[in-house]
Amino acid sequence: MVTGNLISIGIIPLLLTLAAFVIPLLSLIIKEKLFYHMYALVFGIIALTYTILNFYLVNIVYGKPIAYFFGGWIAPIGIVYVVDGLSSVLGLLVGIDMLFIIIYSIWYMWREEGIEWYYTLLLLLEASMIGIVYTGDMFNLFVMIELLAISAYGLVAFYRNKKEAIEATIKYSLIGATATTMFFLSIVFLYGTYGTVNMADLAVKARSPWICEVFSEACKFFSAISGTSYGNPVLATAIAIAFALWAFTFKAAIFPNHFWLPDAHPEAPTPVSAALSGLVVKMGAYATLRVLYTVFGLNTLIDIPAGAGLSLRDVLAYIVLILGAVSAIAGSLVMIIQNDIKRILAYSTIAHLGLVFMGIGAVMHGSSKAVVSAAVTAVVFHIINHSFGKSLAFMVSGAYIKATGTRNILELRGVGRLMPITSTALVLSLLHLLGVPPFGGFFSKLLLFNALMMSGQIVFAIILVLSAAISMLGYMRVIVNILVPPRPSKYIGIIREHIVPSTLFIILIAIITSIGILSIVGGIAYLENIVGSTGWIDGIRNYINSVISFYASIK
Amino acid sequence: MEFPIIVASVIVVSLYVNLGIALYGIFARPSLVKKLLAITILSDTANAFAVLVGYRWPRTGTPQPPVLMNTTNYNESIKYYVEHAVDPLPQALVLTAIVIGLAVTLFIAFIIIQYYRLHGTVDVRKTKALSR
Amino acid sequence: MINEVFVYVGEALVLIGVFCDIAAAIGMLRFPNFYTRMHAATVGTIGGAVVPLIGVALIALGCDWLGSYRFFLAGASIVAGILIMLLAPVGTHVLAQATHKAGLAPKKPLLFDHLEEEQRGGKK
Amino acid sequence: MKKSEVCVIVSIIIFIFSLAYITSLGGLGYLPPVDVRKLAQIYLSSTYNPFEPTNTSSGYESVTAIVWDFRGLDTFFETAVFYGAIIASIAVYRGVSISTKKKPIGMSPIAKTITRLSTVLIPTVAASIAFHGHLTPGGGFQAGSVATVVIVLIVMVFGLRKVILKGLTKPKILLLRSLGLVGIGLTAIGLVLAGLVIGVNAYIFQNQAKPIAHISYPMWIDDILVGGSLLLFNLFEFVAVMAGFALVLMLFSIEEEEVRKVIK
Amino acid sequence: MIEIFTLAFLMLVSIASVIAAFKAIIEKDMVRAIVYSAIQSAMYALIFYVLMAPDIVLVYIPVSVGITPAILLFVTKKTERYDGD
Amino acid sequence: MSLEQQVITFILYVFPFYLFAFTLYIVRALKGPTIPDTVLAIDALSFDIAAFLALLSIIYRSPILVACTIVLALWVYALDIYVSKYFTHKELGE
Repeated sequence: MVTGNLISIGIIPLLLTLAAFVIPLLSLIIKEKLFYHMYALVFGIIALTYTILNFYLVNIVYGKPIAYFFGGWIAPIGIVYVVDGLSSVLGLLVGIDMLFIIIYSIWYMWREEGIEWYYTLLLLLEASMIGIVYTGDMFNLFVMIELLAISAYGLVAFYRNKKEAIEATIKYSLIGATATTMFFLSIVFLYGTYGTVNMADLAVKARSPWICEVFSEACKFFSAISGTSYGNPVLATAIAIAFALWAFTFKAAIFPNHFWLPDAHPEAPTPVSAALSGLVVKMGAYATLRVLYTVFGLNTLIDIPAGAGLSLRDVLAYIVLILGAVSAIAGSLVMIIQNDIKRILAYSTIAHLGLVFMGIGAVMHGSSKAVVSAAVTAVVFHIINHSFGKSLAFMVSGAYIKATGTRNILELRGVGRLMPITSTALVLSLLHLLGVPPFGGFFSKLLLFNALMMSGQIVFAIILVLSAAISMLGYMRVIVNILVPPRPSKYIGIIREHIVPSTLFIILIAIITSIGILSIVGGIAYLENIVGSTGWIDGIRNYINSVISFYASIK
Repeated sequence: MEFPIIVASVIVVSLYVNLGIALYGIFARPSLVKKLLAITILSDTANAFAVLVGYRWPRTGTPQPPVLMNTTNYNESIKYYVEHAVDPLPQALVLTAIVIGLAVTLFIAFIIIQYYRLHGTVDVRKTKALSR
Repeated sequence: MINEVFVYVGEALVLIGVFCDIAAAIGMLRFPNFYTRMHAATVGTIGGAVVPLIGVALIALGCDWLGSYRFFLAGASIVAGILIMLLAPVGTHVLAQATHKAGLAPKKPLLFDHLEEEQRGGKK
Repeated sequence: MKKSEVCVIVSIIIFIFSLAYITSLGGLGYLPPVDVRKLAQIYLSSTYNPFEPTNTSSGYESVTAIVWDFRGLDTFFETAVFYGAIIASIAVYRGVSISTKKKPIGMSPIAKTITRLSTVLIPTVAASIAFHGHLTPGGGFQAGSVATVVIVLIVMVFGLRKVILKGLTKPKILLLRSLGLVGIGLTAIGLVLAGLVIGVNAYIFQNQAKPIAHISYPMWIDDILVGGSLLLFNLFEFVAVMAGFALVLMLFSIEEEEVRKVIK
Repeated sequence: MIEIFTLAFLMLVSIASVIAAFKAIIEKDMVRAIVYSAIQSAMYALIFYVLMAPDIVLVYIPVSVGITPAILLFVTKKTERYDGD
Repeated sequence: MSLEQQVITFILYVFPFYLFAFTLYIVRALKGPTIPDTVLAIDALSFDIAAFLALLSIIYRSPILVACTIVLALWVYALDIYVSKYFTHKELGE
């Protein structure tokens, strides 16, 4: 295979989008609903296959980041997809989780009207998420975020006759459009000063005086193509990061921009809630990680001390930490007083994303490789754990809702006793989210705690524990209400468990348990081996190398 | 000829003021339709800003749109072209951004109509009062 | 030689256009109500846009320094002129009709409304 | 004026001032510069270069070249965003159909006559914009949105039902749109498929041959510059955008009574 | 000489766009606001034209002068004409 | 004086008159007591701008800029149609 032409990277989002493009044509010929379910399933499996293949290629065959150059153009001229350890892990996560969600949709949306449009949007959602994770270009990131946004809006508004759903969509889409416009402005500022929108190029330009000693080849290569920076890059970088963080914290539902999430996530169809909470909000965290580490990470312009001994980087780190801490505390506090089961899970998402952002803040403070790699690993591991746990929790709540028709936990009293597999899944997933030892959630929280302690943020480490403690009350309330009371007489004999969701629940329980077991026997070390260096010098060097190696192979 | 700094600053400041006006419309006006209008103004302003960043003022002659017009003597004409044409990349980005903005506007418009069907009003304050 | 003729005729047309334009603009600003401003708008569109566009087409035909693209310019100007000549009166008509029908603009200095009279009479 | 409004206004004013201050300190360099950025110079000089066939994009127009060749992926997904918005709107309106029992009303006869005339003129203009997309300003999206004026005018002047009675129904437009989109997708991966058949290395969104991918769309046909995939992309995009707008405007112009039969 | 007039034109247009945008946001009558936003869009189109972006003008005029007001008018017709108090 | 210089000088002298007219139109469009007034002013303004843009494209020596005039003329007509349909009919799509 020629370098830079690993088609398995470039084809996935394109293939899924094409699959979505074909559906209206098919809808004119085929009216059978079963066909569309199977169609989505087939493409979910194809996407999973490709993401597994990419994971295998990056981490086992090559052992370094790999890239795909669209149109055969070298990097800052054309668009490039770069898959490093972090991208491959998150891509795999998207592939696996979306396959589960499609299978769950087949059961949950079986009789729904307009199923072909539902699957069109779901395929676009998957395509956009894989695109976000794999892309190596800022403007392409913007386009993919918009694609993610528009398909998410469409899916949230799917129950068009529900007042709350439409109101949630309005909130979500109006502020979302504003946030993404701000991200566009941030790209304009970046292009205005650096003269490029490629991430690897930006990473080199932002480190210009430093990297030219360490890594002169990349410096020479990029300055030959896109020149040097113009004007005052420090100020432009500051404003660009501010705008970009606005958009990313909106996507990730971090504190000042969190208010759409508790409305939007519960009102969507349950499989979509699982996708939104499990994956879509993670994309904001991923983008933040990518921009704040790979592009503007260590030894960049933002490290220059601005005044009072603080550099811009410290300020950003504290902002991210404080926003994360406020979300973590507020999410878990509000969770306690809710009665709607899906709303409880939505607030729990806010709390967990707050923890993830605290981890991101910890990496920004990291000054040695051990700290940075531990923190990145903790963040990624927590993202993985929360993704599976929250998907499972939402799917379980969907099973209850489908059986009883209500979302209020006070009306669901005792229903859990009628559905043993579902209830087991509920308890285990909530314990996993809470962070109880045998499951993965415990280890990721432990890692986050360690990372915060290592980077010297003891206050925030305490906040992490506090948030977990508060959220325990909320989770316990769900379990106590659904499981402890006697069986409700009106549901006896009516409710039964279906084969598809039960199988799915068992698989997911196996996954969350095995994550926990694997992390004891060395899984964390393996994950750290893959993603740990993302924020450190050698990871960034590998990333840049993969982009410029294509040029060498042409010569 | 130098590009007068006063003109550049007037344009930049007017674009920033428009940005502020649009943000005010989004956050402070009660009507959803007005918010949608403000969003279109906001994205238009961002686009205008991008095009301004791509503008240039060549040393001799006037700037030229990024379209190659004369290819009779290739080497000379491409030299003239590179020396006079404005930056095409922001224009391409803006083209993409305009379409995306339009798509989002279309969708939000549909949702606002649906909102009116369900709630009977597009005023955010009134629906808040209703839900309490 | 032919170039000069084209350019001079074109410039004359553009001058007519400029005069119409200024007159129409002053009229738009000074006339008292919507219906009278419509007169000014007519001058502004036909005299101020169609005529100069034809003038521009002629000038462009005379400008041989523009290369072969000048025919494109002339053609596009002529097409634009024809389009404006077709569309502008219809636009004004439609607007006037709507204004009259919905009573959007006050008819203050107006003494006698023939159209309304006719429509009322026609209905009865 | 309420307290919250004052807060909003004050924060916005601070926002504007900080932005303007940063720009004045050179946050964007000198505006506007004398020379374009170096990347832009590369784009400009390699847009059309017959002497270096592996480093060119085969069109006179740099913006179209960037949009469909250098950064084709962006535009593909931008089309996908537009498609997603339309699909989401159709999903909101699922099950709504238009009865053709009532007669269309329309506007005055003068407007009808002129609109009938312009329905011939405008598509011609639009088609020329689309076909010359790689030579002069314009391209698929521009042409599509110019052609939309015809649809808007017809819907407004003659009424929606007239359009449907003429035979332009929703499934047909959906078909047209999907064909355009699939055409874009197939053009994007066309050379990859061709490369698989004849065993040559090729890239997605490749237009002209590259140093390690010796396969390309035709640049010239009979001394006419066709610009390889640019022309194909422009044509398909034209069809897709026009059909998409037609669909959206049709959905918008369905009357409330008809919609309320199905939706709440 | 010609540059001076072009720049004066640019300044006039940008100031007019600010006034139009302001009136569009402040106005209580939605139809009026839409018309003002159409003025603002036309002014932006002129800015794009003077900044040598014919591609953008070709796409921006249909979208912002043509389609967006149409959509907003559809929305206004189907909902409420006056916003606020 | 060559023909080229002569044309450019002529356009230069025409320029301020156009700017003056535009200013008056814009004042009317922003002031316009009723909606039809505003729309009418936009109409006249845009058609005149179309002619003006054609003149400008001669000065800039880039004839391709002229395609914009057609588009501007078309869409302003559409704006008239929208507004009048809005005021005369119950539904815009009737």
